[in-house]
Amino acid sequence: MKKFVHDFIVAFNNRLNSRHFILELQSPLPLPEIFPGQFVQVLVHNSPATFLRRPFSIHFVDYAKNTLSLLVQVRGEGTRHMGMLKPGETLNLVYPLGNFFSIPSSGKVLLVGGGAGVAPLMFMGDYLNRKNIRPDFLIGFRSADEVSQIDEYSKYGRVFLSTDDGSMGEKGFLTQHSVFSQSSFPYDHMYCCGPDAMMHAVAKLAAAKGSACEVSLENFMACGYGVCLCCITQTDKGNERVCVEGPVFDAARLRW
Amino acid sequence: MKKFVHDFIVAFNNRLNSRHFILELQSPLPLPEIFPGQFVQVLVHNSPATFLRRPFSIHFVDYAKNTLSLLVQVRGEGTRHMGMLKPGETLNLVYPLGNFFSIPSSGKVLLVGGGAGVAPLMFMGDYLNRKNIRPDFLIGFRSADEVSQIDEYSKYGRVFLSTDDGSMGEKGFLTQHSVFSQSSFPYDHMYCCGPDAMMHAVAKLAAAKGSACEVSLENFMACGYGVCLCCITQTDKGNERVCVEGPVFDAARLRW
Amino acid sequence: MADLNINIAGIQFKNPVTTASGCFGYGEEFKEFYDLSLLGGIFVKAVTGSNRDGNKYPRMAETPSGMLNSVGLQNKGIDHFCSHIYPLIKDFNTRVIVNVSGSTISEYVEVAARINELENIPAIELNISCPNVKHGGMAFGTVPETATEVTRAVRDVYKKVLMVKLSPNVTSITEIAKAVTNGGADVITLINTLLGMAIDAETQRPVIATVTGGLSGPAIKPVALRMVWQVYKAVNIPIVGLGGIMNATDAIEFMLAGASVIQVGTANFIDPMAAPKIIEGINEYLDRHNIASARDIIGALKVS
Amino acid sequence: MADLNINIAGIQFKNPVTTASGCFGYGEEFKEFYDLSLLGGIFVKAVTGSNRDGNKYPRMAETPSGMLNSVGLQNKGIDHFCSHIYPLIKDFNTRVIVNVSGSTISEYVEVAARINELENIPAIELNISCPNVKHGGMAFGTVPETATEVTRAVRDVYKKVLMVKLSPNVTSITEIAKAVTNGGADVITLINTLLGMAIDAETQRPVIATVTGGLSGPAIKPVALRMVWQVYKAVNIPIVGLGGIMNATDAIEFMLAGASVIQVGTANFIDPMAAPKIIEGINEYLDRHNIASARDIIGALKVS
Ligand SMILES: Cc1cc2nc3c(=O)[nH]c(=O)nc-3n(C[C@H](O)[C@H](O)[C@H](O)COP(=O)(O)OP(=O)(O)OC[C@H]3O[C@@H](n4cnc5c(N)ncnc54)[C@H](O)[C@@H]3O)c2cc1C
Ligand SMILES: Cc1cc2nc3c(=O)[nH]c(=O)nc-3n(C[C@H](O)[C@H](O)[C@H](O)COP(=O)(O)OP(=O)(O)OC[C@H]3O[C@@H](n4cnc5c(N)ncnc54)[C@H](O)[C@@H]3O)c2cc1C
Ligand SMILES: Cc1cc2nc3c(=O)[nH]c(=O)nc-3n(C[C@H](O)[C@H](O)[C@H](O)COP(=O)(O)O)c2cc1C
Ligand SMILES: Cc1cc2nc3c(=O)[nH]c(=O)nc-3n(C[C@H](O)[C@H](O)[C@H](O)COP(=O)(O)O)c2cc1C
Ligand code: FES
Ligand code: FES
Repeated sequence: MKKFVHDFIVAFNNRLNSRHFILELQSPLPLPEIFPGQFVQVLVHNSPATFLRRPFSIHFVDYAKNTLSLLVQVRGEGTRHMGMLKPGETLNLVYPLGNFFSIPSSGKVLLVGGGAGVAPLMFMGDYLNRKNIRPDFLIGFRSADEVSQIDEYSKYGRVFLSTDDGSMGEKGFLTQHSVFSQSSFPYDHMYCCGPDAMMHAVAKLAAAKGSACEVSLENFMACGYGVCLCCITQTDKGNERVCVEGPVFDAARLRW
Repeated sequence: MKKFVHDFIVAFNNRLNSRHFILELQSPLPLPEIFPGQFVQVLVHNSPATFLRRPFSIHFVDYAKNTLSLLVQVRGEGTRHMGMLKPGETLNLVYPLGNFFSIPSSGKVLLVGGGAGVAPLMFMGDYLNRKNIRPDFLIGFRSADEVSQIDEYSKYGRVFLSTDDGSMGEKGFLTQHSVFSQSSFPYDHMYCCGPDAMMHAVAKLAAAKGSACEVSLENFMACGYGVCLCCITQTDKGNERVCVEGPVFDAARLRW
Repeated sequence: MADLNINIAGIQFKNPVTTASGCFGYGEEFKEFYDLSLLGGIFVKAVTGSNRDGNKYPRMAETPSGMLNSVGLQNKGIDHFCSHIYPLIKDFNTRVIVNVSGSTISEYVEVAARINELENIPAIELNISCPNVKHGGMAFGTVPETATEVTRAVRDVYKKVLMVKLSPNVTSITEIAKAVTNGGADVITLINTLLGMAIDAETQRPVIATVTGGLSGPAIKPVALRMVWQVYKAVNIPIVGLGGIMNATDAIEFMLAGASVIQVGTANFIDPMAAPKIIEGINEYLDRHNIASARDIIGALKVS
Repeated sequence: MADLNINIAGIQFKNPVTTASGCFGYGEEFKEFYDLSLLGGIFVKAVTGSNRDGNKYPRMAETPSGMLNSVGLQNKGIDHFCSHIYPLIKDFNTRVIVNVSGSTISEYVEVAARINELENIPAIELNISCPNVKHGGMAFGTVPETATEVTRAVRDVYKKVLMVKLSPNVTSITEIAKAVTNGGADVITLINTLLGMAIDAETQRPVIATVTGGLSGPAIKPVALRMVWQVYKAVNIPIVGLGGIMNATDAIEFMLAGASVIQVGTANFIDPMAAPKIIEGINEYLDRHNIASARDIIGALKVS
């Protein structure tokens, strides 16, 4: 798949809450076809402490506006500087990178995301709708003040919500949500993205329920397109590159 | 002399021409007493390629507004980034550094500057006026499109102008200006700042004319306040630090 | 348009810009960014005698103007290389050189002998400088006697151009350079990574699984330049220079210090287009300075 | 508020933060920024037997996340130090330690013997690692035998705490560390600068007059951390760690790797307030992690 490196123009920088923001980035060139689960590598040119690029899932693609969006959680210097970008400034991306979620031909779909892990699910929801599949979402946040974009997700499917402190939706971790305690589990396919511990737990639940489960792994990456061999994860085939053979893996194949 | 390290707020960034700009910087604290010829060390925090601070002469001090100004010529990455600063942004300075021009008790004064070397002369002109001395200025530019602030200098004294290409003022280098060909040279004190070659030539002229001459040296500096010993120049006393024993030296003392 | 051709040890490079081993895979991935035939050459990832899984994850840490890696020579071994990789790369319209590693002298010899038979590989780069393996690797490159020994053993079986890549983790780089020259090296590559370490103060643990790893990127450029210059003055064989080259100016600095050819390593991660941009930049520099050929700047540093 | 006291080789430091030789003058200049008694200690600029003018200008170059210097031990010699500098610094309310350099063993011995008589100097730091002088300096610190020899010679005349500052430009830092330990060192300081070089591509000349110089700053932090950790495991005497420390997090990394005390060098140039900020930051870190004493993090790196 052909890859590109060029500047995008910041169209919007939308603060969701103190820790999260969405960057809508407009391409000066027509966007190539992009699939849900793929990511970009961002050059944070205004942050002296940030030498390597930073990987971010593609949160949404709007071909009409020729934009793609990133949903970013502030963690360190790189994301802090990205959060200060203003409309009109530029951001250099390498994209589109990685494999993508498989698109089921039939069956019921649950998209599961926690924290900034929800990022690729919006795009996946949109994509599935275009393939005439209406997924359900199960989204976990720390608390009500971090809950955002529920109306957006609702466009693409039903939304279940949980917060760690119970301030909105069901109380507790995602994996304690009542969708998992239904007598007959309705989902044939689960797609999950979030912190490692959460993905582990979700994958375990999926296996128990007999549902297929794909997870999108986080990882420390240097290149992001397969040449440095820094980003490996152990699978049934040995060490595989998360940036090329992943970031999306069938959870059953992982030795994590 | 007590020194300070803190953020200033950019009040103005005034482009003079394609290569020069003036930053007016407001201090959140009352400015200490500052003398003409002193400099600041600037932290260019938004330029990944700029590790060390950059030294700049103090172009002007306005105690009423509690601001100091820098006149900056774009040379490399550091100055390029400084040129992009917008009002409201901050700039961290170490100041006030170095020694300063001596203030004569009597006699006629000529302030000579070329290019960005004019920077400290505005402040010196103002200072001398406050001491009831009206200096003359001899200022050299590359060409008319770089000539700027003549009205400002004129507030403090008579202005002689030269441009390399003759597009404004007298044609040729500063040192070829007709002020130096007067039958009886009227100046007792000269203060000079600019490229090394120019200062050499001016110092030579001053010696020939029997005028006292102080020059403000440029130099590669690491610390800017006397501890690294990187910025030395040879004088009649051996290696002296340009950042502490200078930047202003009696030209007669230099072995350059 | 200046003449960018460089000939070292009989190998013609269409320009002095090549890509560093371990930072360019086998070139496949870069086809998605640009035409590989633009490049002077490609140094492919280290090949060892048999399959190696490499080190545990995490394998990298970001550091000021650089990074640490502890990939540890992950590769599928020489058999797989000959049967599966060579067919993919043998017709690249650029020089393809294979980086050869091992834990024992006989492993180096075995791999070199096999590659000697691959028609379209004009040279090997003997990696006696990998800091990320428990046995062999850097150990061969830090003692003059063993450096001579492994070079000579490979020289005996390898009939094409023998390049030896040195470790900067030594007291005297010129001593090692002379040692491999005595062993029969045709070309010296400088430098591999500096041995470094990163710690996560919050977890109080090393950032990478192997604790120490190899430091690369602009942070090491001053050390690399110094070593290229020292070796250029000490030995008479050509030098391939690298270590923190990010742009054409950096590349020119290495050539001035004495490198005939340069490699782009970590810079590929920051900008996949780095190598072609550097080629353009060198050309622009030569034109601007009215220098007819890239050859004219090799070792041209004015020291007075 | 955690306990920041550190005692090494019988010297009590009120906190582990000191300033590096050559990066703090004799402390005078910093009085204009803050109260020196905040500091754990001050390592003053190298003192030699007689007056030295140092190297020619230019003496520095900026490099990615670092700088090169070639100051070359400019100082007015031990007589001047005793008569003019010592009176100024002897009553600083912090530990003042003198960095001692020389071109010959007898010069080191002479200077050390003189400083032995200065009551308020509890220790010297033997600089056998300066890369910026033609004779002596680093040459003493890169060969185990000479490292032992110079250390032992000084040990014979110097009765207080003997620290020896090592050069990172060696194949095996642990070998040198053992050599100076055998020579009678009480404390090891790690690291001095890496030998590097910078070139101005436009003028095709070296940036600094001596061509090569010493690389310092964050660029070298991974190498410094690695050496501190290696030496911590190899010898049983305390370590003073430095190399690219810019903030409290860096300082804590060095302590976790095995340093009892740290030095702030190049960081002083970027932020004259760096050292007091680091003291505050270490305190904040210890409190946040519920660690009672700074001593508890020395060598506490969890490697499993
Ligand atoms: C394929 C992929 C997709 C991603 N998508 C998103 C996304 O859509 N939105 C989002 O907010 N983040 C995403 N991330 C994570 C994001 O890359 C990191 O948060 C970011 O690199 C942190 O940069 P920083 O400079 O702010 O933090 P740093 O200063 O680099 O690190 C701050 C802290 O975060 C941890 N950290 C940094 N990078 C990673 C990483 N890659 N994996 C795990 N922990 C890390 C560090 O250990 C450190 O504790 C993704 C990561 C990968 C690999
Ligand atoms: C005491 C003092 C006062 C100064 N006052 C002013 C001033 O008022 N206005 C102004 O515009 N500039 C002044 N300068 C020069 C200014 O410090 C440099 O132009 C600036 O540091 C360049 O930074 P940069 O990152 O843009 O360029 P870099 O990328 O660092 O360098 C670009 C080019 O400029 C040359 N250069 C950089 N710094 C210096 C230097 N210190 N001396 C000589 N050549 C240098 C380099 O060799 C290089 O060729 C002063 C310098 C000193 C020492
Ligand atoms: C991720 C990574 C993997 C590497 N793998 C190899 C290798 O297999 N063989 C080798 O000789 N050098 C290897 N190197 C070293 C580089 O080829 C190069 O010598 C070093 O990174 C310095 O150059 P740079 O700063 O331009 O990256 C590797 C470097 C990195 C960063
Ligand atoms: C300008 C300068 C001068 C130095 N002078 C000395 C010196 O006289 N004696 C010495 O032992 N080290 C000297 N050093 C080395 C530092 O003390 C320190 O070991 C080195 O810079 C690494 O630490 P840093 O990265 O924190 O600066 C000097 C360093 C610099 C930058
Ligand atoms: S990040 Fe380089 S191979 Fe995946
Ligand atoms: S710049 Fe450090 S002493 Fe002058």
